[in-house]
Amino acid sequence: MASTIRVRATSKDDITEVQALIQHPMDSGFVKDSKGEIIPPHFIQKLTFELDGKTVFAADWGGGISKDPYIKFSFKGGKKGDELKVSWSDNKGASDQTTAKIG
Amino acid sequence: MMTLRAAIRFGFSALALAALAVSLPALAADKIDPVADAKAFKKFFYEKFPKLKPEDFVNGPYSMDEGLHKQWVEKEEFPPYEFAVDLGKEMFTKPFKNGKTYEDCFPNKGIGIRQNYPLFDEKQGKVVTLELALNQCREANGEAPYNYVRDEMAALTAYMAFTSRGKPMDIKIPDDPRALEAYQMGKEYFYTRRGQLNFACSTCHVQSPGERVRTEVLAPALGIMNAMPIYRSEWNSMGTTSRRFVTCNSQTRGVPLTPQDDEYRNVEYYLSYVANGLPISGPGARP
Amino acid sequence: MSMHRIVLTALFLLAGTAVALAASEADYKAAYAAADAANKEAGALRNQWTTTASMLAASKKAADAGDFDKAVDAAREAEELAKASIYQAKSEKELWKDMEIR
Amino acid sequence: MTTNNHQFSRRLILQGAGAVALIGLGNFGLAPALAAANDKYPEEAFKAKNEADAIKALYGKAPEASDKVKLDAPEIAENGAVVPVSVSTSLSDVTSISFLVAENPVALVASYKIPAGTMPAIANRIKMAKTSNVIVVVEAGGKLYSAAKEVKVTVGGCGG
Repeated sequence: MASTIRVRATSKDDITEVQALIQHPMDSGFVKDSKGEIIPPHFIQKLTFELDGKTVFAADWGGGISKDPYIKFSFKGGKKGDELKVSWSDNKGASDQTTAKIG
Repeated sequence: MMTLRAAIRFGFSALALAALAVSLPALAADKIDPVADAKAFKKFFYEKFPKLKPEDFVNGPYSMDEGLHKQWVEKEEFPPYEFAVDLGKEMFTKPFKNGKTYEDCFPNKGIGIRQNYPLFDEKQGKVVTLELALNQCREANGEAPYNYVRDEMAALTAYMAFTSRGKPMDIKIPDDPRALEAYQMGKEYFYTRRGQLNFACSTCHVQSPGERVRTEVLAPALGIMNAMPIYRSEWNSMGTTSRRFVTCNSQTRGVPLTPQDDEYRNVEYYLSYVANGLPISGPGARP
Repeated sequence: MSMHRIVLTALFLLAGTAVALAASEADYKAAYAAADAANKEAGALRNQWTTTASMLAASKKAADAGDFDKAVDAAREAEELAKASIYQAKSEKELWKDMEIR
Repeated sequence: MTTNNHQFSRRLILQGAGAVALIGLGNFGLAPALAAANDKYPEEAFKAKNEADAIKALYGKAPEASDKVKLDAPEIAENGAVVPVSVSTSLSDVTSISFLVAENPVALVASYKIPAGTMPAIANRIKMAKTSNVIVVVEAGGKLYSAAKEVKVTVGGCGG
């Protein structure tokens, strides 16, 4: 199965810009389905980005983040070819992880 | 291109003359002239929105409203339809049970051909849209057809549109009276008011593009097909051309027809033809 | 006016209204059939309205609950909506041309 | 979008590279990535109904408004389900940034940790139930700073 995580990381002038898109329903627990029943909460709670074992970015998310969440940030360091590790876990205990080469 | 259009016009003039000879009171207004239609259609929109470049129209409401445009640019940084494009690409080359793939059903293996759809298939005697062609491909290879309004169909068309990005829409009307009739029926459908709200497609997408109806900024009819399929924030998912037509009908309190009925295929034919020359921008993202 | 006559008149009035209001299952069936036929005609013209369908459903629901007055009212409204959609479809056969960009 | 065709294709290729790099996953467990002492998910803050309670649950104090916090959000959201919101700040020693929507059923949307070396600038997409203030709180040098902007929502993204 294809990864749920898409990452674009590019390095320029010692700054690495990271963008990620994750496939996830991000159900808040406040939305009803077509039958009028509440769709139970199902959302990513933790998202981390690591380079060489060091966390460069960490998110705590609630159900208020949009479906298929998007995030963009930058950090100092990181060279072309370095591997960025990305992982998430949700409130139901599911998780996914991937690595992306910095371009 | 020019010669083709000239040929259409020529073929048609001959046909119209023949019609005149048979029924004397045929009015000039009743003559079917796609070339003149497309010219008038574009002129109307270019004059209504003098600041827009022709290629802006294919980005719909995002070209009409500055605040929306900014949100769109931000979304396009990592567009919500990207998962659909990836899925479509994967599906496109994955063999059916008989070992064949979608590639075997299309010219150039299906790459960069979206701008030629819908086309008038003279063998079938009807307009064939990309969605219909995909399901015909499935059925010819012993696979069950997909639901027309979402998911797999949206992913396949998203991928095919993606491979055609930037290519000018290139819809042909062959010298066949049935093709002209289909075009004309599509035009009639587009301008016909229906549903309890008494709205035609044109009520929203010709008379009021750029304005808000309730909460939505309406897209211009010109180039509206070039962006299909679309990821709509309102739907929280991808939708096909079929889905767009069906929801338009229900919003005017009309009972939608069945996806890919004659009327829907014909109106897609008409709307795509009058947008000839404008680039394919699909898959698109829409509010 | 004697008491006797007043009572009689009142009884007559009551009976009159009762007759006018109480629709039977047969009334409902007739009204529903008429509405359904009109809606089918609109369907042949490819122009049904969602509101007609809702009224037909409401009529059936009321009838199933034994409320034939309500069922007949809804069926008549459905028929009116269906007829309006037929009128719309027929008149638009020519009227659409006024909308065309030329 | 028609203008950056090349760029988009290149991006797709980049993802391909990311997928190939998956092979090196063996020694990458999920738990160590989340193990740092201060990495506990702030359950309580994500239960708070209003922004003040959420901020208190998260930080134990209240922020002061600062024009050094630049919040970028649309005047009118195209749809409450997807509202692009971003923040940047000229404050130094930023350690965390949080986004809140006052009128959402749960006010806190996201809280980000900013390790040393990471820029205090984030873009994300959030849901908004209705027209509301979007509030961003920046923790810098142990102090809290905030900025807010009203975003009009005509189509809600939280159950409407």
